[in-house]
Amino acid sequence: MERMTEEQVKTIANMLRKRSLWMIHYCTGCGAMELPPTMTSRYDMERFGLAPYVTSRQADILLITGYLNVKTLRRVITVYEQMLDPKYVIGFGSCALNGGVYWDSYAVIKQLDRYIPADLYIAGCMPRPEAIISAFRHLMELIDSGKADGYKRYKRNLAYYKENQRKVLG
Amino acid sequence: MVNLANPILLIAIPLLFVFLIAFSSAFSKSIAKYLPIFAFGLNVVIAIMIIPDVLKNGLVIATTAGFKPPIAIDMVVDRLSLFLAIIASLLGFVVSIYNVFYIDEEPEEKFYALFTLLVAGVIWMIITGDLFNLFVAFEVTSIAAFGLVGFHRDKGAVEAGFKYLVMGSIGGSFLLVGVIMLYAATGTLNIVDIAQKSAELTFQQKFLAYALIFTGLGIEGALFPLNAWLPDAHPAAPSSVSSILSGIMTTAAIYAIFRITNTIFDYNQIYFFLMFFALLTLIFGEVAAFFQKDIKRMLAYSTIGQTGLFFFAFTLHSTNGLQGAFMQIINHSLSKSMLFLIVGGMIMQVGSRNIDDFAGVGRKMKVSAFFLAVGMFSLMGLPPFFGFWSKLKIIFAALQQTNILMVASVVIILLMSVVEGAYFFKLLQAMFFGKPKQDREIKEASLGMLTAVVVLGLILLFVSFYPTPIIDFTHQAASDLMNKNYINLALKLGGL
Amino acid sequence: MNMSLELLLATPFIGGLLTYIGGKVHRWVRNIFAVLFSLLTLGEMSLFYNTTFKGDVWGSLFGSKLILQTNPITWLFLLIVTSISLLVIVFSVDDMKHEEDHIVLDSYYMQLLFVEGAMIGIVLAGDLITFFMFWEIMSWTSYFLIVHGGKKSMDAGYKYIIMSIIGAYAMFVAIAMIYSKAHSLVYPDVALVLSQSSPTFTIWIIILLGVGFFVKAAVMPLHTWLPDAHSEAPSPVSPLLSGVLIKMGAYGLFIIFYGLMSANLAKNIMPSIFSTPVLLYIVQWLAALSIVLATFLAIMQEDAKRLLAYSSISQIGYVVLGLATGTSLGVAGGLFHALNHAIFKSLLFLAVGAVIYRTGTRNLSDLGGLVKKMPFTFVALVVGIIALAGVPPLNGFVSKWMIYEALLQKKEVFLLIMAFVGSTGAFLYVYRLVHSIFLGQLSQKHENVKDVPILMQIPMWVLVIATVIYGIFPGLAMDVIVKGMKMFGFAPIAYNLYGFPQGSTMGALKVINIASVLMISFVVAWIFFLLFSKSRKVSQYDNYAAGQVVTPELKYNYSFGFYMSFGRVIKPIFKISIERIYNYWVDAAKIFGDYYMRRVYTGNLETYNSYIVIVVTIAAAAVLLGGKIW
Amino acid sequence: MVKMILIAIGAPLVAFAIGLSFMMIKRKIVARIQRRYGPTIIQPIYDVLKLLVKEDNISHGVIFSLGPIIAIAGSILAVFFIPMAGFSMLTGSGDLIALLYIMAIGSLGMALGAGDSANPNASIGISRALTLMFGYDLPLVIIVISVALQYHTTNLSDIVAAQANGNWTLWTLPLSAIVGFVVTYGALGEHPFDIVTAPHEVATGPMVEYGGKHLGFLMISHAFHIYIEIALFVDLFLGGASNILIFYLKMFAVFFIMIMFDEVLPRFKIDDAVRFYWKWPTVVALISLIIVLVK
Repeated sequence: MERMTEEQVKTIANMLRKRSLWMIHYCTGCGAMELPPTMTSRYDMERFGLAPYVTSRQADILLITGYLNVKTLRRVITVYEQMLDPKYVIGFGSCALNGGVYWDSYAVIKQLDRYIPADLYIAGCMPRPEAIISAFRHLMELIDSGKADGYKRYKRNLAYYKENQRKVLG
Repeated sequence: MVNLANPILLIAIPLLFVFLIAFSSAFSKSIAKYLPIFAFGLNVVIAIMIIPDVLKNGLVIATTAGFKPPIAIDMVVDRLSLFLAIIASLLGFVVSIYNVFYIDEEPEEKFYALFTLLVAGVIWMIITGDLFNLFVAFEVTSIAAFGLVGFHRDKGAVEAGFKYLVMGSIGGSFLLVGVIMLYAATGTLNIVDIAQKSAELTFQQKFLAYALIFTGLGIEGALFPLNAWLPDAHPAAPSSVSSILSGIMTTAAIYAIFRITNTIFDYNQIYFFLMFFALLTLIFGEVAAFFQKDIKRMLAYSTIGQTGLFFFAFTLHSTNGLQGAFMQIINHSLSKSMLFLIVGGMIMQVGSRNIDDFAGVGRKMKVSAFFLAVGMFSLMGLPPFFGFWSKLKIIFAALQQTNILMVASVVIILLMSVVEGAYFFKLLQAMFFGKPKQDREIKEASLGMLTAVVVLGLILLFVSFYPTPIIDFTHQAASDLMNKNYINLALKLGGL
Repeated sequence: MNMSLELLLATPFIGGLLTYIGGKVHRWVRNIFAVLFSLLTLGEMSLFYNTTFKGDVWGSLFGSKLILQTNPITWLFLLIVTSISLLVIVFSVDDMKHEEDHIVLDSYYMQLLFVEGAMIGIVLAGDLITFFMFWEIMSWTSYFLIVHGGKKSMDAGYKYIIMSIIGAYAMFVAIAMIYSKAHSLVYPDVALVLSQSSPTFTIWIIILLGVGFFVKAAVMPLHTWLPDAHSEAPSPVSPLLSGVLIKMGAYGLFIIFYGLMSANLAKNIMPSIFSTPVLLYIVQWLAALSIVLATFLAIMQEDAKRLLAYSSISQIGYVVLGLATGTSLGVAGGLFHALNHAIFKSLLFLAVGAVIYRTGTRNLSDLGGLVKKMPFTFVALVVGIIALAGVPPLNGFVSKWMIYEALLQKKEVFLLIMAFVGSTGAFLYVYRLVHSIFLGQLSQKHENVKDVPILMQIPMWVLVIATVIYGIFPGLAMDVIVKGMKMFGFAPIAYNLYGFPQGSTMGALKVINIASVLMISFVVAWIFFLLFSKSRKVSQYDNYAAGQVVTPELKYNYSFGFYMSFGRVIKPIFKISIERIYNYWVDAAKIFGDYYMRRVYTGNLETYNSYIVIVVTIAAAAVLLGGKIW
Repeated sequence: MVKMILIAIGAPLVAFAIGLSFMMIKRKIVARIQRRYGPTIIQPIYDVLKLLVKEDNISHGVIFSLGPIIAIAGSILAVFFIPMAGFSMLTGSGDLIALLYIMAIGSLGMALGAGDSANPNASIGISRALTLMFGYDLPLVIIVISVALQYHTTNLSDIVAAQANGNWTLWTLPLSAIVGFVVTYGALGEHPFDIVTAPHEVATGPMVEYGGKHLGFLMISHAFHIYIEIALFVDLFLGGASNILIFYLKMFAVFFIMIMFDEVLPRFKIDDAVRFYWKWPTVVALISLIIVLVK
């Protein structure tokens, strides 16, 4: 068998990755309410190889469904750092996007990608299952084209992220 | 050339020294200290010199005052009495050495005189050939022992001495009455002679006398339930005296029972009856010892138990049983005297007789503790110590007929051995591995005391690892007693 | 080979004394003496490898000859005794260093050698007196070894010695009963007597002897001394106790079942169940109960050595179960398991001892994560537990397999089920052991722990190698066992170096195939594993905790009550505790005894005098009235 | 010789293929039972390969990494000891009893690795796994003994051979077969005995720290595991098979029925699981055993 180039390997790998996306969802907000219908028979996201998994080591996607505050940010970062490359982050709902209805709270993190690199946001309060599935499809495309490189960005700009994290967490 | 190998000297020398001690103390107290050593040293030498004669003839008879038996006071030494006499002399000798370093309380000279008298009386009891002499020796021993038990003159000692005095006197009286009854019936006091004539007596005549003699000797010999004085007297007495009381005095009384029973009242039913005494003594002795907190009291009860054991072996009424009994007597005399001597030294250091205070002593007094362990192991009958051989012999003898009674007795004996192991190991454990309680400086016992202990310990170890001569000897002694060689030989050698 | 058995027997005793004296010179003289003499004993012993029979008369007592003898079975046990003793002594050199009182250490080595000598004496004994004598010596010398272990060990040792004495005296009665019939206690004479006596007598003898061996082998319900004694003893002594000392009980059982009581005899004097004489069948059941109940107890332990101690009860159950089957395969399995258990249990105790040496605790929930700090000890322990759990290809599996097959052949299915259950239960407790000590979170106070010194590692290495070798080449041990069993009248079993060929009712076993296929598939899997991107090592604090940050202060470890939920299942069984029953009766006897002793020895002179009066009165009355005393 | 090598390479591959196919089918069937469309049929292959090609892998230590490897090695070893469609392979080197313990090797390796992850969830998971194993082992050994007694041999090939011509153990010992079926649930950790990996309680238990290629290996070993358990059941009770297709069909039948029950059952608490196994399956297995004994 001829040697495959690195490029080819990457292509195959990305193809595999996009077909098997395991997510760990970080749910504090109400946004997670829309996940169960997405998973169950009505929308059945397993069709796309998407499955909820439990621990940070097993998952590929970190789904942040809801507002983040100072206290929970530390956990999110821990989970994110424990995940294995390649890993993707999806900000889910407007709370993750910009603080949502808690936009003026002193304790809520308004901008997720200052602390961990988000590959994708799903807008809406809260997003419908259709929107969720559409987002996943989009992520798959990004993966396929190699554009979902949040984890690389995190490594590259580690100092930046750490600095921001330190500011908030102290 | 005076024949020194004369049994009479065994008594005469100590008795002489009793007076010498009393006399010498008028000039110098330090002489009195050392005189018993000489007395019993001589005794040991003489006893050893008698050995060839006894081995050759089986029996040595010495008469006094030019009379002929049965009128004369005669000393009869066969193998059994010989080895008891040797042990008694030896213990006397060793303990005398110990005393020199142990006794530091006035009135010393009286102590030495009484002590010498005690051992002399014991030897007298052992080698005497007629019943009245037996009574006299019994009384001599008792009187000396009463005094010695109360030697410390504190409340406990006096109380113990008084108890002993009362019970011992009762015992003496019973013994005397028994002897008189026999004399009245047969007209003679010589054991061999009585044995010859006893066939003519009626049953009642014989056994009433026997019951009384047995009771009298049983009190001294620590048979249950006549032994109640013992647990008080042994702890109260100075340890060296306890050593003699426990090691040989009770044994001497038991010896007298052996001798009289076997020679004069040799009926099977008696042995059956005596077996219950033996087993009861064993049970009560060992079980009571288990509950003691006072180390000497524990040893005293253990003496009762051991007495029960060899008395049981005697009541088996077989050569093997007797051999076991004799071996156990040797074992017990050596071990128990040694234990009392060691414990005496330890009490001097610890300043208490409570077992709990002995924790950790074994690490400080290494030599003492080592021999203590040896002695206890031997008493428990753990191999390779001598007690193992004797216990083996006793059990083998007991189970010669595997009937249910014997099996039951053996089970009792072994159960009591377990109890014995329980309390000895409890003590040993505390002594070697326990944490010392007080800050009191504990040193090894003084060299002199240690010498006494080591001599006994080495003898014990020697016979443990080389038991064959003792086994052969005791076998011979046992078959002598079984076959009534005492009577036969005495008749042949003109003991009558 | 003109090696004398007396010399073999005397070597450890002389060595013990010289070691003690050597200790007065310098501690290294003592250590070297101890090692040298145990090595010498091992060397002398190995000379008898090819001896099929040799007997020496070394004395006589009470008309019975005292005999020392050897045959392949005794050689097997000699191997266990001498090799484990040697390793234990080597291990002790460093492990016991902390003891400052040099006299204690001197006597410790002396007692180790004495115990070894006593056990050699037991094995070599050709008559019951010699046997019993060394049996007792073994009891009390090992008692002193046990109580070296500190305050708690004193109670344990006390319990041990008392139960040992009770067991020994039960034997004593039997020996005396035999002596009364035969006047000789040499094994062939005893066998003759047993075969000629009435069945009742023979059965009593077997029972009484058996009780003594049961106590030492710690078969339920006479096991209560073992968990305390084995766990409280010093670390190097525990392997000697668990690995070797309880095997003496097994050896004794072998001797009475097959040396003193021939197979036909047992069948003739008692009915058979599943073609097993009923007495042996009861023994099998007791052994099987030991297996199961001790396994349950071991699962619930929180103390590493206690766990191993209960496991010893369970494993000795297999040995006894195998020995009592009466078939060649079962007995061979029992004997082989005795050897194997000696090897792997010593290994386990040494490994745990090494952990205790470094960390000072044997409480399982205080330990954890030591695999990174003590990798070698970990390997040793893992090898040990795999062998213990009876997983191929290590040695425990082969012997257990033989026992299973033997039971299956005899259709003793209920026993077989219990044996299986005990083995599966072993998975639970061995995993608990390795997990709580070596896996899981490393506690902060053990950050600086190192692996043990080389002198403590060597014994473990040796045992690891032995475990593997006897596992893959069971034929090595079977050579000796089959040769020895032939002398006891067993039909030979078919075996080869690697295992057993297929028999008519038994399956085949070829451990080397299992081992090699496992090895190959392991290598294949590993190479496959290496093909993919390398792993990055992360610290134990970088761990999934649902986002919580794990810090060293946080004890993020599951160790205490590891099988608590299982405990709820088996709780009803433990409402009955054998030990509590014993304690109840002992206490009752104590109260009873104390009460009555106080009533008898009142200290009151009047009472005492009344005793005298009573005795005289009764005696006199008996004489005067009855005319007969009794 | 060539044949031997072919078998040596082929048998694990076939076993893996069968196991993997069951994993695929299972997800589809489960989806259909739940009235979902379900993933593509080859989804498990995607999953495994994705895990294997993860760029980053973490390890908590050597033992942690060895765990999945030993799990696979042990599984491959066990494959050789189970007659597969007429091939006896290594059944002459170890019989049914040995097989029971060989099957444990992989699990114990896995347990060691999981324990090294220093995560209490893993420890709890293993504690439960071993407890469950203890639970189902009792009925399992009873039925194994029954079968061994029934055919007077412990050699699996012989047992398979004795069931030729449709004389299956299922017909002769139906009670044992039922118990064997129930035991298989526990051995595979299927509902209602999936408390070991219960994701909602102990975060997949032993696998909590495993990700990337480690997890991929564990999934591979699970495929083997499915094959081993079902194949053993087929060999013991359904007469094995002389050809791979029939063998596969028999296994599929067993597996299909298993899934049917599996997906509609809730989960036992671990002590209840043990109690369950020690109650009815044990009693039924004992009855069956006594029937064999009396016969």
